[in-house]
Amino acid sequence: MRFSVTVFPGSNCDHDCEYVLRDVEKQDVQMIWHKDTDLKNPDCVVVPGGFSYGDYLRTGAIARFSPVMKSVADFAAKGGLVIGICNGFQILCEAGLLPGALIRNKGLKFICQNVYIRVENNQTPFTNACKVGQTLKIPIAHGEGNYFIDAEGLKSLKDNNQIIVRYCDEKGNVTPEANPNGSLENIAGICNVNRNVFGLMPHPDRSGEDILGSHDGHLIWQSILAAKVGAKCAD
Amino acid sequence: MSSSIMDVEVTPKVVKEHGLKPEEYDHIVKILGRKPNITELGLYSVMWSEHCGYKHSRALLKTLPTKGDKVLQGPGENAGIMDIGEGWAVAFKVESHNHPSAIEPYQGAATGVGGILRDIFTMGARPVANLNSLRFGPLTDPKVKRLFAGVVHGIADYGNCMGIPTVAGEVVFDDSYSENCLVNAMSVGLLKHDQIIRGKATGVGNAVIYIGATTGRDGIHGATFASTEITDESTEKRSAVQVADPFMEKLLMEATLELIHGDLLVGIQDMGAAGLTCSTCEMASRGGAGIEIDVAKVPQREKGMTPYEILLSESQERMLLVAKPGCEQKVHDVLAKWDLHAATIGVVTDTGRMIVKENGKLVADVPADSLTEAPVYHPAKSEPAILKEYKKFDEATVAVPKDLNEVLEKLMADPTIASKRWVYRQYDHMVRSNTLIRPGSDAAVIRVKGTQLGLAMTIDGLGSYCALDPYEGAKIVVAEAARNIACSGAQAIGMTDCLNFGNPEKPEVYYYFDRVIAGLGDACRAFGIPITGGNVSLYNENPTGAIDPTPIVGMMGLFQNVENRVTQWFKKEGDFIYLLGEIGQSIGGSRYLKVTHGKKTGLCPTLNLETELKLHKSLKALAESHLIQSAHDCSDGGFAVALAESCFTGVTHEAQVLGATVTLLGTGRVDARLFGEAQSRVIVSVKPSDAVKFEEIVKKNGVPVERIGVVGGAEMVIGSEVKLPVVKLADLFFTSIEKTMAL
Amino acid sequence: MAWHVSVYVTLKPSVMDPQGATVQRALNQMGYTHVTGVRVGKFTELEFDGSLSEMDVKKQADEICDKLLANPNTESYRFTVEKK
Amino acid sequence: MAWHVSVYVTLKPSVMDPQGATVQRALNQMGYTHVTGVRVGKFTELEFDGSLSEMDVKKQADEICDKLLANPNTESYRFTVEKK
Ligand SMILES: Nc1ncnc2c1ncn2[C@@H]1O[C@H](COP(=O)(O)OP(=O)(O)O)[C@@H](O)[C@H]1O
Ligand SMILES: [Mg+2]
Repeated sequence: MRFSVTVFPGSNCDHDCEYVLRDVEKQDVQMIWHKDTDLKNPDCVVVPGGFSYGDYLRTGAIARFSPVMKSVADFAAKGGLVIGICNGFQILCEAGLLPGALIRNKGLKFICQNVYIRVENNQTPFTNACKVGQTLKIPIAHGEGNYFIDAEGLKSLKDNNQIIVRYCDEKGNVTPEANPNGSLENIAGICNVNRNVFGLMPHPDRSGEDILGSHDGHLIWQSILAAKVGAKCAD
Repeated sequence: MSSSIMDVEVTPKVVKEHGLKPEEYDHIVKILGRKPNITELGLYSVMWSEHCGYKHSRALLKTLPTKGDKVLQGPGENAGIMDIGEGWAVAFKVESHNHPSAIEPYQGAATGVGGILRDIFTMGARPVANLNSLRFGPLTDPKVKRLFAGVVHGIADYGNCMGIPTVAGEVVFDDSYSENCLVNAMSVGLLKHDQIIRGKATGVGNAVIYIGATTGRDGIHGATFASTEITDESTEKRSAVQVADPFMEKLLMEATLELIHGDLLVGIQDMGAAGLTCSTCEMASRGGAGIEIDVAKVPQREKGMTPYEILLSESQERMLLVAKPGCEQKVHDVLAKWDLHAATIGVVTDTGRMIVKENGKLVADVPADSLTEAPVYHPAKSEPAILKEYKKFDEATVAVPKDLNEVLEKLMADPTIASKRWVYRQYDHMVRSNTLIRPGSDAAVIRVKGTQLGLAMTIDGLGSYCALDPYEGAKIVVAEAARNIACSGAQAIGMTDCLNFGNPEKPEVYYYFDRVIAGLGDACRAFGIPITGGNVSLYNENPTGAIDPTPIVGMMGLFQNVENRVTQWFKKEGDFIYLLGEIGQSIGGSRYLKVTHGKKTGLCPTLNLETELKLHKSLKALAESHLIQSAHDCSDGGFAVALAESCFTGVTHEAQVLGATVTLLGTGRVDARLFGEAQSRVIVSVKPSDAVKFEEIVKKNGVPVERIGVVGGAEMVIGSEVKLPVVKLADLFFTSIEKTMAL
Repeated sequence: MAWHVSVYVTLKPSVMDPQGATVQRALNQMGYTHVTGVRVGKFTELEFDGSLSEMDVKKQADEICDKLLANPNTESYRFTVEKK
Repeated sequence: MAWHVSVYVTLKPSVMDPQGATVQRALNQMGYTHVTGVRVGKFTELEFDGSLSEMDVKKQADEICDKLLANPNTESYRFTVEKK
């Protein structure tokens, strides 16, 4: 499969995404500079984590105006698969490709640690290799991962089954203690109505190999590889 | 406008304000064959400050061992570089940012990280890991809490934003640092041998190019400031605070690496202390050339800046580079790609002089070498009387506490001993997906992608030992760092150090300095570890006294095969527990003596270098033959604390807790055996099926070894002295700092 | 002549403000017990050159706030324009 | 009755503002070429209960700004008090 990873000034998990896709998952990967508009015909676009534009002003706020994001939006509108990880999730929300916003962590501090997330919906191109209720151990590393959406938005997320992963404990219980950042209803990742755009705060790019302490992120990549492009979009 | 400062007359008072001694001024007059103007005086003042010129330390630093087969670049450059095989090399260095952090903790610490990162990537290396060593007063003081929080936040924000994992560090809280906190930052970078570049200017006519942030009035006199004691006046003298801009630095890093790896440069140097002045004269001097620049061409942030201010500004995130002939345009293209400012501000000459003009008008003309060769002093030294007092301390006057469980609980929660999870959870320690051993174990380990190689790293300091016995203390610092590397299974290959002391012009301080350097040197020679670079921070003093002499040691270890790495945590119920080394007999200088009895005195532990080296060798052999499940050295808090720390993993949300039951070896004071800090001791766990082979290897290496117990259960039991639920110990250990900081 | 625009961005009342809550707790602990609420927002100053009309400045400032300075999901904004 | 205090914290002019500079660059690139300067500061709203006099509110607000909301090394502040 062919992946395009966007690179903004200040992206820093672009390298991790490139590595896990090329060297671990053995896929075709190209890096797309933010000033370019040609996505080079990918099957899936990855908007990686990091600190685009230093996260100055507000995470993801400036990056969404990069020329490349217009192309990403067009690609998504046509049903192309887009995954945003951490800062990538924030950018997708800012760009309006996903609903809601990510605000400052409840504890105000940056948090880097492993967390568990529970798969709430596996009928997506990003989670089809998982079972509903399955827990994944994946690291987080963010200061602004506190998912917020207004009541109406939340209802529509639920009505459309767009909540894909939630923070949980090791056994899969979604509890307040297992919520690292204050996210509404422990939301860790959501997709759009069409199921082809996915954003999550945890890092599957840092958990694709045993040597790193967890390979659960591999299930996300495997799902994407298994999804026949566009096929699952009609679910 | 700018003529006003240019006209300032150089009087003895002005000379003094610039921190220069009358004889130094006379020397300058001799060098120039005339009186310097105010701008030239400014140049000498910053370059001959302790911070840049190492006036009071250079003579002793020369005695340190710096050579070795693997050393590709020793001291004298922005960072040391060592060969790690397969065409790869590692660049590393530690540096202090103590004074700026004391005044503005967030920005001071952040710019400290920025500075050390620039040192690494200017060598052509991509930074892959950061470490830090911190010292504060007691954490009960609200002022200290703010300082600690600000410093950690600054380090976190900078490294996180740059995308460089902060993988290890250490934090000590002690009265001696109440008025002078220490913030030492270390960075580690990877590069290929053929990517090494140095900070030199060569090739007459080559363009000298300025890149990065614009120049403002921030930090003017920072270097001189870092070389004097903190007084109320110095708070006045400070100009605008340096503000960290990690985003700019990230761009600068990517652009710089692209320039270097594209082979477009002759040399490059970052602008750190003493800014443009330092980078210009050092590059010229290293290249045996001259440089001529025009300050009017320097991108400026503020209006009406004088040449003096432009030359001395310490605005952050700037670099100076010399392009290869014909590459100037390509350099500008790369910089434009990264949206960075760039300006050609001068040329390389063959005059050996640093010539500064402003719009073509000469403002300074001095021999470049004379700036980089500050006078060398050999200050007087005298042994502090207090050292003899310490030695007279009689341990018998300290009663052995009845409840040793209670003592252990108190030690586990002591902020110096307790887990620093509150700190490292704020650091992205996983970015770049190389971190195989995260913070919390004796040494952090990262892999080198595409190879079997791995790097172990640690940073350590023991000011309280050095205060009691500077020579022995310094040896122990090196030994402890090397031991942490050995526990991880790696081979220590090189070291960097930051020497934090008081005012060296005071004979007692200089005595400590002298003895510490002797100790560091002897230990490194015994272990065959070269020192490839470092930093000196003197004048860490305030009206109530100097800090404990605090050498901080950053140690690099190498794995030929990173699969051999070992962590400090017990792995499996039923594994045997062994103690390598001998149980202690003394409580002198221990954290226990301080925490439980309020005393900082006694004989500091002693260290036998040969014994220590044998220990390291056997640990490496054991790791390579996969015969140990875990290894953890006994340091702060002694045997009991080390055993407890082996019972729980440091990783949040997967806290694996495994109890242990062991016998307490030895005879004599039970508190000394539990909490004393005798050296060269490591607790390991071993699969029962490996026990025979394990014992063989250890004995062959001549290391004392004793099987003391077994892993398992919910409690930690030491003889009849200690018996506590492991979850209770873990809770005290992990939440102590969190709870204090939440108040 | 130039235009000075002061932009005030505040969190919508329905959005939790952890920073404000922390500041309030700190203040109460420091003895400022009469402080009953704290909200932290942003204050941004924009300079426009004098070649634009006041109306254009207002129009552009509004766009800038809407697109960049505030996130409509969580924040509201207002601004004032002055001649300098 | 209650008091509403609006606090404006800005960076001192001599202090570099990387955030502002980055926002300005972004705005210029987005086509807002008349924007010649951006400074990002903080806007904090404090509520005081009505039991204090206006003078006391002013006194406390001033202390709070000085001690907590602004960093005297790098920032200046001003505030306004309103009855609500
Ligand atoms: N400031 C810090 N930053 C990152 N990691 C830290 C920091 N302080 C302590 N740690 C980590 O906590 C663990 C324990 O530190 P320390 O007690 O100093 O270990 P040791 O005694 O083995 O040197 C180590 O893994 C260390 O890297
Ligand atoms: Mg250790």
